[in-house]
Amino acid sequence: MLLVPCPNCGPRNWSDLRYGGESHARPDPATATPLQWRGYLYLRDNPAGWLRENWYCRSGCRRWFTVERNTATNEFRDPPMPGDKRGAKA
Amino acid sequence: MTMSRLGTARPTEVVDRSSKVRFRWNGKRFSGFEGDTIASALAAAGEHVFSRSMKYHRPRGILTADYWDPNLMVQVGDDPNVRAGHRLLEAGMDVRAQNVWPSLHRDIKALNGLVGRFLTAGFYYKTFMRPAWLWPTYERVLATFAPGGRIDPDTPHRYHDKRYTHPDVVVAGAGPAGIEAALAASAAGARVLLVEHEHAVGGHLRYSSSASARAALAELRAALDASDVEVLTDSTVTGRYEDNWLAIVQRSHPIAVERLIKARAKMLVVAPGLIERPYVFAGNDRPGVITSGAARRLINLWGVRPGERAVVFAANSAGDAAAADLDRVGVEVAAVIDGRDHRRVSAAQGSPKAVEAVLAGGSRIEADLLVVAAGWTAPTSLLNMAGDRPVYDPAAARFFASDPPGNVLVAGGLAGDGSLDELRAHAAATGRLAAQRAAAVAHRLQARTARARPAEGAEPAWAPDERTPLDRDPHPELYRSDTHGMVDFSEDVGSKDLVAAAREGYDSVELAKRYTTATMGPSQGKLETVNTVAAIAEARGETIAEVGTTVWRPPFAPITLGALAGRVFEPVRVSSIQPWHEANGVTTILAGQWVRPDHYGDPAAEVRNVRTNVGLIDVTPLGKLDLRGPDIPKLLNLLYTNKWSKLAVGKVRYGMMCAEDGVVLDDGVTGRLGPDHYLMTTTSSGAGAIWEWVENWLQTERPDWKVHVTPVTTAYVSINVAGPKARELVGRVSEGVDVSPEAFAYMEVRTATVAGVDGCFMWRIGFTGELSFEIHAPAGHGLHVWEALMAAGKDLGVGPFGLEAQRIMRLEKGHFIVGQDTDGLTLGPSTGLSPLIKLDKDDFAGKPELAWATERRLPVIVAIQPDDAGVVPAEASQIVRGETNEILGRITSSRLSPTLGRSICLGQVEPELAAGGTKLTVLLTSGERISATVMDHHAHFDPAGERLRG
Amino acid sequence: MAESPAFESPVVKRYKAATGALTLSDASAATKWLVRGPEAGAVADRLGASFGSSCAAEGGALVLGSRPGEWIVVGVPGAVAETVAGIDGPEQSDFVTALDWTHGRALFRVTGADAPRMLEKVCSLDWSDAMTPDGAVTSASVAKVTCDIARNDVDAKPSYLIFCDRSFGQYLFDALIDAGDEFGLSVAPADP
Amino acid sequence: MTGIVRRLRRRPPRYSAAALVWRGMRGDHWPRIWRDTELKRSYDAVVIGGGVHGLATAYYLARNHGITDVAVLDKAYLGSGASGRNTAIVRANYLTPEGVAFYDRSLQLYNSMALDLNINVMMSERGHLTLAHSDSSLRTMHWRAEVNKLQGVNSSVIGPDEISEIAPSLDTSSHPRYPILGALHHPPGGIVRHDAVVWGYARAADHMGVELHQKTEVLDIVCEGGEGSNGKGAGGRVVGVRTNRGDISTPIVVNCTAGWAGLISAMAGVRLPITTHPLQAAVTEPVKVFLPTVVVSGSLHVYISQTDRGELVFGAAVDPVATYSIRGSLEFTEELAGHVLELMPSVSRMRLLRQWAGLCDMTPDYSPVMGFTPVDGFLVDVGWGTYGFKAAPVSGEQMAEAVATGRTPELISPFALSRFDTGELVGEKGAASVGH
Repeated sequence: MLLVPCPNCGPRNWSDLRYGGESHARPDPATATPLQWRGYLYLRDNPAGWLRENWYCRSGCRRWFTVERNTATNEFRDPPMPGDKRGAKA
Repeated sequence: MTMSRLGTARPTEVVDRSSKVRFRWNGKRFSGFEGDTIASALAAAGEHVFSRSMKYHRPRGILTADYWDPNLMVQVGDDPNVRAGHRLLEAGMDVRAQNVWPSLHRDIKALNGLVGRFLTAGFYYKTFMRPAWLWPTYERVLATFAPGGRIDPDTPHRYHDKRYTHPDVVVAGAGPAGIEAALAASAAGARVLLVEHEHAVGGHLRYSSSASARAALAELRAALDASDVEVLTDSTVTGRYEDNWLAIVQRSHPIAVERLIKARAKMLVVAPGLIERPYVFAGNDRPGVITSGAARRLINLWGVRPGERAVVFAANSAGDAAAADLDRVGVEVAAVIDGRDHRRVSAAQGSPKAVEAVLAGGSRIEADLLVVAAGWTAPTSLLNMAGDRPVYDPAAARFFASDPPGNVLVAGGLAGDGSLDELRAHAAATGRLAAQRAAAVAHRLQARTARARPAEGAEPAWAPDERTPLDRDPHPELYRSDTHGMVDFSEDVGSKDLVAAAREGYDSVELAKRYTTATMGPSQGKLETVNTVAAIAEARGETIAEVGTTVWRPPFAPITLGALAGRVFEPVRVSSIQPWHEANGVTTILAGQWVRPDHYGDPAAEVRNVRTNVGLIDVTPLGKLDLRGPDIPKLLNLLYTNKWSKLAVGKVRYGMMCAEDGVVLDDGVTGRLGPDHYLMTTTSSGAGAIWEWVENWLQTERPDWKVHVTPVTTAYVSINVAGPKARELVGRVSEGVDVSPEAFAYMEVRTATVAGVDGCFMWRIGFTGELSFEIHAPAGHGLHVWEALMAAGKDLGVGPFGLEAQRIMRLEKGHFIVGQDTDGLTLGPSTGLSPLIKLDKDDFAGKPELAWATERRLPVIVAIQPDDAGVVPAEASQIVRGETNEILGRITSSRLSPTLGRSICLGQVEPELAAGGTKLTVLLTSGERISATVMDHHAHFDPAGERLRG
Repeated sequence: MAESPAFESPVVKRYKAATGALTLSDASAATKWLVRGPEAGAVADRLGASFGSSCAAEGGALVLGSRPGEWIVVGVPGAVAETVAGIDGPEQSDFVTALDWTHGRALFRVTGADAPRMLEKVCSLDWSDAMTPDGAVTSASVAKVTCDIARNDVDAKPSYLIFCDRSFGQYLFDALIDAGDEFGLSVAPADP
Repeated sequence: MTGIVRRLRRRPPRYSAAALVWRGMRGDHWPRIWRDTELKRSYDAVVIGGGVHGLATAYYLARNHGITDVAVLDKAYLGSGASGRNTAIVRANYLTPEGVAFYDRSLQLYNSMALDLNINVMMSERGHLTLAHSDSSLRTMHWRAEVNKLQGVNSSVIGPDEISEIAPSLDTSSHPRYPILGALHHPPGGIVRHDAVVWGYARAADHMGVELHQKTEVLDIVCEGGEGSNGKGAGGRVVGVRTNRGDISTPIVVNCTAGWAGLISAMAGVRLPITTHPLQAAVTEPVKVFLPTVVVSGSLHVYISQTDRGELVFGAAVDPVATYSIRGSLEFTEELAGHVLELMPSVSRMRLLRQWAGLCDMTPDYSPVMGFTPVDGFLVDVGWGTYGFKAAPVSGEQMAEAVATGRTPELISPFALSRFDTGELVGEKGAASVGH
């Protein structure tokens, strides 16, 4: 069970939070072209590496926050808990 | 071989010879002693065949005499695949052999062995293709070969509660190293959980004949008893997941059948010892060929003489110890073949109860027991799960950890070799290191967690690993002799199969595993994984290190589904009025987590009563958000498609929410209770999601806005009073509000005292299309308010109505339901509410898509009436083009209207069919096609809304 | 105006009286207010409990720092009223709101030496003294229901106040009884 | 047209019972199932990803279009990704007409596969039950049944009594938290031996001259003329592929890499509407066969089948957190077990033997992304989410046609990447939250 570093509650089991996905800016709806808007809706970088992403501490403080996580290893740049180097595969 | 109970007890024995335990084996009466495993009791009683192999139905006897013994899977009552080498005997047990037909000793499928050379690995991929129509028959025959026990359809899901724990250090394995590590960590101040797979701590010391080993064990046990270490026996650390999240299966618990313990360990010490590996040679799976560990366990733990005359193949000191034990209890040791001198066993053969050992070179030795000590498998499973890739050391002939994460440490035989003292010293250092590191983790956790006791001082440094590494004893690399034999005993896969698979091109470990199914069976590689790799390496002409290993996947030890499931927590919500519903003949329906009244016997009568008198419905699950603050209009303008800036105090407005892709998300009414105080309602099913949606906008996009949102869904009971006599009824029970149409108009909200309960508010809206007052009363008085309304309206004909009646009435009125009449692609304009989509607002959720949607050809929600008033097309009936199969839409809601006496529907249709009067063809589920007409209005009943506004 | 009727608890089933050392009681009738405002400022100073901790207010109400910038005030009506009186008044320069949440939340108390072990069966948090000392406040999933939890020891025995949505009250009460069964849990009379 | 010459030259050793007996008696070994060849410097087409999709694409390029100068590259071994990790369920009972037509074609190809490829893929047409636990899911089942019937696909909604007859181990009483109110019954659905499909396509493609290169990792895709950096991106064209075994020139690259699809597409400068999520599965120890059909519950996020070896195979919905890490989780098995016991309480004493995970390339509308991209010569067959295995044959067939003709075949036109520019998404999401 992955521990997600909530800035308020401390590390929490990921199942206590809602995953909000890749953090990306909302284009200005007044000026956005269809391609820009649909890029915001649908296209994702989906990197195998560091990703800025949003989480909602659903069972705890009920705050949205943004963290960086390495999607290849699930390590948080928070800094990580001591000693928790991870392998990507099992 | 003939096994029997020794005449005199061994000093290490765990059986209580004074306590007899009776049980049944294949229907016959047997007995053993308290402390016996099923297998030891049967062995002591002279049984030598315990199961039949999967494919060839070869007879199988004891191999390792422990949990991992693949030949000792039995059925105990309704419990299939019980490990007879581990499960303790209990009085009255009904034990049966599995995978035998018709019986253990006369198994007809053993004939498969005769055609074995045609049944090479993967043979089924190459045949049974023609004729194609016969394949289902072949398949049924193949399925009869499925091994394993039987499921009893009446087995209930018994008590299996789980628990969490947060120890500083978990030590997996309570052999001497594990105990020593646990003691050292505990002495250093850590909270330690020591988990032992066997029924008692001590590891190999338990079945060692040496006096010094017994003394060491006594000393360790005494120290453990005196310590604060929590010890779990008959339990296995079976999984290591992210952040040292450990799955521990506790097989013997005073109450639970089997308990899953989920431990968040700050440090994990892996000390499972080593698993003895079988040696591959012809006949290595015959009854009477056993590992040295099995021989020593049988003799020293259960006082069982494993045979009369033994040949011992010893490549290490465990083999020597087995030879000495055999000799000690009077088994004639005919020969010790020393594997360290390049001598090899080549085959085992002979009559069923004899084992004739054939040595490389051809000499033969008559015996009834062949004890094999050919080497070890390092159970690196937990290390694999921690992301480590163990590496093979050819000099020691086993795998070792390469670079596990810092919160996982290794001790005992998995870490290296040495004298007992050396191993204990290394383990103690490991325990101290674990405690030091756990303290650093604990400090960090306390510092980061608001509720925790403040961490004292600076965070301790991450202790470096300064342990002196253990030596590695040289060991001959013994995998296969000069003959072919069994590799995977569970799956009946031999070395020949693996070599053939590699030659055929399945030459990576993973491909060969998949093709032959080696390591895929119940033993999951415990005994066979290294021999599998070795066979492939040999076929490829490479070393084991070059071929690499296979990945051990969780769980390490199998765990029952019952334990994994535990008690299934499925929260349900009920309104305060539920006791009344239950006392009044309700039929409930589960809607999401809510238990709701569906009807009270006759929904059509409930509809008629609402249309003629007055009815009450409990709509408590309606989502309710209390909004406070000066910026609420801005928030509402952002969330809803329509405008909110000018909503006056005391007014209520309907709104629709769309997601950023323009898809309809939710709808409901919001009322203004005070200058900076609003109540928003959402659909019942959307309540939780919309709250998160609102918080997301406020926290991430508009953090500067002053709005506080509080979910108050269950703070109020919500009662809709609907019907022509609703005003009369509400007027009778309320104080502080003028309910006359002049003073309290449609789409207005008032606060009131209802039935003596202060702090209620009510608004005039309704889903049913009737004159309605929706009363929201503090939940702690909800039942009282409901009962007061019921009592006060007796003469008015008041009655309850449920969801079904409401669904009928809303359909009569043509109100769509988000998620039923809309779907995951329904954009705002499809609902027919385009006038409520105000594209001249600056910004709102989904605005760009809704603007562009005006250019798109979208399906439209319309009211539909079948031309035959008596036919109600099932919901999801398709609307098609004439007699073709072209789909033009579908019926999304349908009911027989008690009010109109005819069938009524809502549906989604292509835009060219949306005009009133358009004729449609509806395909009924029966296959019949009927005609239907699109209506001018969504409302089938009272389209002008006169009743509602009355 | 008529006399307000009695408070109806979400726990409607009846249970045998308490006998053991581990007890569960229903305190849903307690008055509960929710106060929100800046995490630091006049309101925070007045209420005195920072996020994650609790304190007793002068009038006897208990103040829980339930979330950053969010407090639950719980107790008998008069005490709570004293604590929250005027707290969101117009004289406040900060944006502060307060609402009566009495009817929205069920409230239970679990007390006894085995209470942490019982909670270990239904909640994944660490209930050790270091991580959840007396006075600690947190929110977490209990038997799959999101709850606010405050440790509030009684007579030096671990004791926990557990708040949940009122509609989950009966479900959670029963789930706690099940979890406590192996420790001999019994149901004590409703908490005043 | 060297491919055709090669096809005539190589004759596959037939698989049959007679051949088994013959070789068994003579003690002959079977020849290698596919060749081990050197990587050439140039190919007419390169397929990235040696799973069922990539191999099927290569096979149909050779078989249907005579294009045999094709290399299939895989960074590990063939079938090492989702192809060997899925739960091998096949069915055609989708929700949208375009989905139904597409998967129905796939099912047809599965049914004839054993004879087409001369390998027994053990297609087990055992029927498929999708359980409904609520009125709304029952409504969706009716919807799917109606659309299926209009497309000529055998599906119908059945009640608890019929469900009990088909699968007596299911608890159809009214007391579970999630009572079984009905089910969508789809008799043509079933399970297939997934590895055999991989090996069958690989063997047949190899026999026609296609080269299969394992342990060959693509490091970059070389483009020119595009608007992005290094000539990548819209308006450009593919000229080659860099691998850990050297560079290859090729005008055609087909991306069949499932969970890694976004990374490979990024090498050509193409951004996709895809996030990568693990999908977990697990298997129990074997017991005697008792479950004759595939059972799925969308509300409980679980699907169950029993193999001919007696193991129960379980799958679930994808993990909600995007990641490329495929370490299984404990919470998956806990939830799974809870849901399985809700449906079949009697299996509580069965033991979980092994769990694993694969990577899924999830799209916003639970439908694939197939065909051409803004980069000329770079085609995608991605976004398969949790249902790639059941679509493999038809995807290979259609992608091969797209490569060979340069046009998008009608069957896959609803799945074009361009739909995310116009917002015309496919409506499969409603039915596919658990797409098995």
